[in-house]
Amino acid sequence: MSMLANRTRPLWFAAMIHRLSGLGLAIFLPFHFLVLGLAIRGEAQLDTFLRWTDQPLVKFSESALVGLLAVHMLGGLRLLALENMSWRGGQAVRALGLIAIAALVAVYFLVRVF
Amino acid sequence: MNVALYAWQRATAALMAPLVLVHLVVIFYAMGAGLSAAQMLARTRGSIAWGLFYGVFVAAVSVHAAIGVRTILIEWTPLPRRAIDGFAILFGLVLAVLGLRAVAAVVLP
Amino acid sequence: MPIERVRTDILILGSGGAGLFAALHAHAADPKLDITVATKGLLGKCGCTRMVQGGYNVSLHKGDSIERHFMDTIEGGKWLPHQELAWTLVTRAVERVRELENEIGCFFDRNADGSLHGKAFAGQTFDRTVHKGDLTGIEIISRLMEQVWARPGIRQLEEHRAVAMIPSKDGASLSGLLMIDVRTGALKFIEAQAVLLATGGGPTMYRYHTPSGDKSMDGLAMALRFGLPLRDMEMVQFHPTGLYGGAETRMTGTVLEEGLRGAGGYLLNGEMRRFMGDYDPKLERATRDVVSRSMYAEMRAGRTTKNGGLYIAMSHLGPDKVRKMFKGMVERCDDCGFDLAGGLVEVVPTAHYFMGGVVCGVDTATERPGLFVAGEDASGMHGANRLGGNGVANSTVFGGIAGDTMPRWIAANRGHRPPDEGVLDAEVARALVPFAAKPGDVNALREKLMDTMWNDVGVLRDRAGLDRGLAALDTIEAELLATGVADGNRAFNLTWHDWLNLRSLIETSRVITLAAIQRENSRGAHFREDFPEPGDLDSSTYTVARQRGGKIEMTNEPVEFTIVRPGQSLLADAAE
Amino acid sequence: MADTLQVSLWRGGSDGRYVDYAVPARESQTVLDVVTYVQRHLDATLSYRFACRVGMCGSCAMQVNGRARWTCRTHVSKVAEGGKLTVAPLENMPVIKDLAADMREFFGKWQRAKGRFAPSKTRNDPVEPIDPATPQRRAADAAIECINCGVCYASCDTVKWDKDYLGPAQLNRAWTLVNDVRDAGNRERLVAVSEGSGCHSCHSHQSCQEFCPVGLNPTRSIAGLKRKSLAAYLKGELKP
Ligand SMILES: Cc1cc2nc3c(=O)[nH]c(=O)nc-3n(C[C@H](O)[C@H](O)[C@H](O)COP(=O)(O)OP(=O)(O)OC[C@H]3O[C@@H](n4cnc5c(N)ncnc54)[C@H](O)[C@@H]3O)c2cc1C
Ligand code: HEM
Ligand code: SF4
Ligand code: F3S
Ligand code: FES
Repeated sequence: MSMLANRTRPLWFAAMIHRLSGLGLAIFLPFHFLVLGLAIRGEAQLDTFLRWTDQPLVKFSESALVGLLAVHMLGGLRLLALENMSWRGGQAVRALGLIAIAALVAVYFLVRVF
Repeated sequence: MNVALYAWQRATAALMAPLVLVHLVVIFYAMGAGLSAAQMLARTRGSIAWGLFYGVFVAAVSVHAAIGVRTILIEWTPLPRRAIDGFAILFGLVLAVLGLRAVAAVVLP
Repeated sequence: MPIERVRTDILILGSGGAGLFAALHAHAADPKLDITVATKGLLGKCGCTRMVQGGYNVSLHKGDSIERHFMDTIEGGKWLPHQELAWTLVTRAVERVRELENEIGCFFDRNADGSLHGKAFAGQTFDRTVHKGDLTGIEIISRLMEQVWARPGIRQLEEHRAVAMIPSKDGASLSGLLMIDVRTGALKFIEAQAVLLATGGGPTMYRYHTPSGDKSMDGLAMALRFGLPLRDMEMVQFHPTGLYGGAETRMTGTVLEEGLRGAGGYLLNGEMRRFMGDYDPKLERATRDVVSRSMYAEMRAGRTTKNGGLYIAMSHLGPDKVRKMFKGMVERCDDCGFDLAGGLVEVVPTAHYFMGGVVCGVDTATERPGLFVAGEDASGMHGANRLGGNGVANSTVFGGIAGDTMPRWIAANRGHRPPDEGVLDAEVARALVPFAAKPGDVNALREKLMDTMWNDVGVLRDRAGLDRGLAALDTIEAELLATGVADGNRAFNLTWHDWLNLRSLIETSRVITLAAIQRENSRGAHFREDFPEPGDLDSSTYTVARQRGGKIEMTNEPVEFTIVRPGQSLLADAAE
Repeated sequence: MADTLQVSLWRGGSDGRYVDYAVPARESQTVLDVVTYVQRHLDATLSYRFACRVGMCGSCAMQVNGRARWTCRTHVSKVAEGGKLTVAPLENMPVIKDLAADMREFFGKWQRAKGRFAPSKTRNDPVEPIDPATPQRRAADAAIECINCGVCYASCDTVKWDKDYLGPAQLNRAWTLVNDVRDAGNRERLVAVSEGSGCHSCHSHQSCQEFCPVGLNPTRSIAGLKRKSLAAYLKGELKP
């Protein structure tokens, strides 16, 4: 079977990115909360943790998370607009633009943390 | 997904959009100002505003993500609907509990 | 061979406008009845009702009248229509369109004041054709289909092909139908208290033809074998502008809309000359039959394109304007690789509609108890020519009437009637004949048939050609019987069905030819070069063909002018 | 143009396989013609479906090089990549045999979406006057010319992933009826499309819109349904 053509379209990729980013956030969020919850036991531990986050690898993944959040939010806002405002064409261009913006935000974050 | 779940998912999404923006700004600000954990906590502890802000955020995200995960499991796994529903509720509750605990840690004096 | 046997109360053959309307009406009349719709393709997706582009004639508009619609129908039919049938058609169409709108859900186009829009259709004195854009058939059949799907009480046998009518044991009435389940290839006998024949005719034995691929005159071939009288069988309507894309594409023959000529399109021959002036002062705007004959004559004289067709040219009207006015047609041509707006598109006249069919009454009853007929399989409503827009009116009006009639008939004639087992066995064997012979090239025979009918029994006819055609049909039939289909897998075996289609087409082609020999004058769609005059209208006759003992008998019957006589008009009466 | 096409056709049921054929290329040749050639000249047992030949009946749709299309109106030159064609039965439907798919579930869902007119009048009433310029009539018109070919349905991954999902064509039809002021069934219709796996399950992938051969936009119709049913739900008019 040749590749299904509906899966080579920009808007299909946009949907996948939206889904995977949402899924990524959903998987990451419990850990994020867990870590913040540590603060209950005192600032010392939190500080150790925050020092741990100074490692480059952690910084990279944090940037990725910021990127995920940005791309998921922007993609979600696109969908909300598509569903609730009068019809507009050019959705593929919009989706790509928003993904690009999210990437910029993530890169900016990355630059700032280092 | 039915209309009720849809309503909740879209409403929480709409609600979270500004919250996420503020959250991102906060992170960038904190980073820019080079604040330590202690400095950050000093600003949040005892603040009703931040408590409300993150409390609402956590509540919204728990509902939103639970519904989202449910959809993904329905479409991408062969699990029975009832198992998926159970898991989604559980997932939402875990998120809410962990999230509120974190908010409490950050906000309670 | 033992075959599956099924019983139903009402069996409807075909899912065009006639079949689906019959199912809905019968179900409404008595929901307890077991109703089965059997159709050669998918329910509502096969047949020609879907393909209606122009629209539906009805006198619902201010300024129009039933009498006017009737007179247009009679005059268009060159005084050959059965007047009671034509009258029923035009009067009941009014109620049927309201039913389509109010109950079935068709959403026809409106005027700015909200009333139904009526568009102009050639050959009519009033703009009465109700439509939904230029895809009226899709709207009508999709809505009907939805209503049938919504009623689980109406059983569906999709991709079931009727192959023979089986008489009751006493031979007096119809017992049921022998069918093939196309998907499995299994034969099935369906016994029914009442049967509606609505398989939609379909003159697809011509080289160029418009109807859908599933139509192959099966209904009329079965009716002929069952001994029923067939009327007006010489009357094949040709549409002047069929798309021509060569012999090997199924696009060839499909209709390019009438409006292209109306809007000022030119017809050019192979020498790039606008030839219509040689035939008629109205040029391209002459009526369908005149333009078709002129094109046919031009082609016969060899003044064709190198592929063998003629050209239609629209670009002088401005390609952008053409693109806007005929969006659907331009896109269709473009999909197939032709530039209608800016270039030349090859066209040929193409067989479009079959006016002939089974003789029936205004209640759709045939001569044989238990058998009813409606739609393009029935005859008498149109006479020598069908008005554009009267085709779908005919199938929906009489389909609905059949649906009203059959439950009543069953109430008065209860019970199934066991079949004549001898005939059933013989018909089973007949359906399987191709598997006994050595496999051969079925398609080559189809090509031969199409050429024979096109050349010898086509748009222009004469005795010599018709005789030649008759002889050729015998040869083709003999060759077909000697040509087999490999008996590997009978499930969804299209080649087997092609073979059966071909047999139906050959048998009905013979009747067309005999009827064309019988009519020694020229009326409407039938043109005899050796008898070019229409003959005396007052003593008009119609042809009837009937098969008895393997031989076809032709007779002429006088047309009864029960409502209006040639020279009179209901409109004049109304004016007085 | 090469003078032969390399054609792979799906043969058999869902457990079938591709079989290769060489078909002569022609100037005027649709994918349906290619398939027909194989049946007429190379393998008489090949099964496929068509009726109208002109894009009106929606019987002939197949997967052509991975994309669902109407084959009667797809010129080979527009799709053959390097003279190669791969043709399979429509996705997301059971296979009957070879290139013919089973559309019963497709139409079953059409009914589940209440894709049928619910009359408020009878044949004895006059035809209802409707101003063609009203937004509702325009919205109905924009979505009405569906030929139920199943191309959108075969191209939608939500259909593939959620067996109960009503589907783009079905929801598109429901939307035309929601905008039909003559219709009396909209309360039930909105309930039907608001239940699980109804319009709210659509993720706006838009393959339906991009591939619909007659240029309809089911995505827009579905968005309309989402809005309409959400409003009804918030007003307490829906009890799903
Ligand atoms: C391109 C085109 C355009 C047209 N435009 C117009 C127009 O604008 N206005 C107008 O009034 N008329 C028009 N017509 C004519 C009109 O479409 C037909 O006259 C009318 O729809 C016939 O309806 P029907 O129900 O008798 O048959 P159909 O709608 O043709 O249905 C016949 C049914 O019988 C089935 N069938 C055939 N053989 C068998 C068998 N052996 N066993 C079981 N089922 C079988 C078929 O599959 C099909 O379901 C047009 C026709 C064509 C081809
Ligand atoms: C900032 C605000 C957010 C917005 C505007 C937003 C928007 C949306 C929307 C519109 C959907 C539906 C997508 C669809 O049906 O195809 C969705 C799905 C989802 N969201 Fe969010 N979201 C936001 C934040 C989040 C966060 C923080 C998480 C993670 C915890 C998350 C997790 C998910 C998941 C898992 C899905 C399911 C994805 C799918 O169905 O394909 N979202 N989001
Ligand atoms: S919406 Fe378009 S693609 Fe879908 S069934 Fe209708 S015509 Fe076909
Ligand atoms: S492709 Fe499917 S997901 Fe929605 S927009 Fe169309 S129905
Ligand atoms: S054969 Fe009817 S749409 Fe292609």
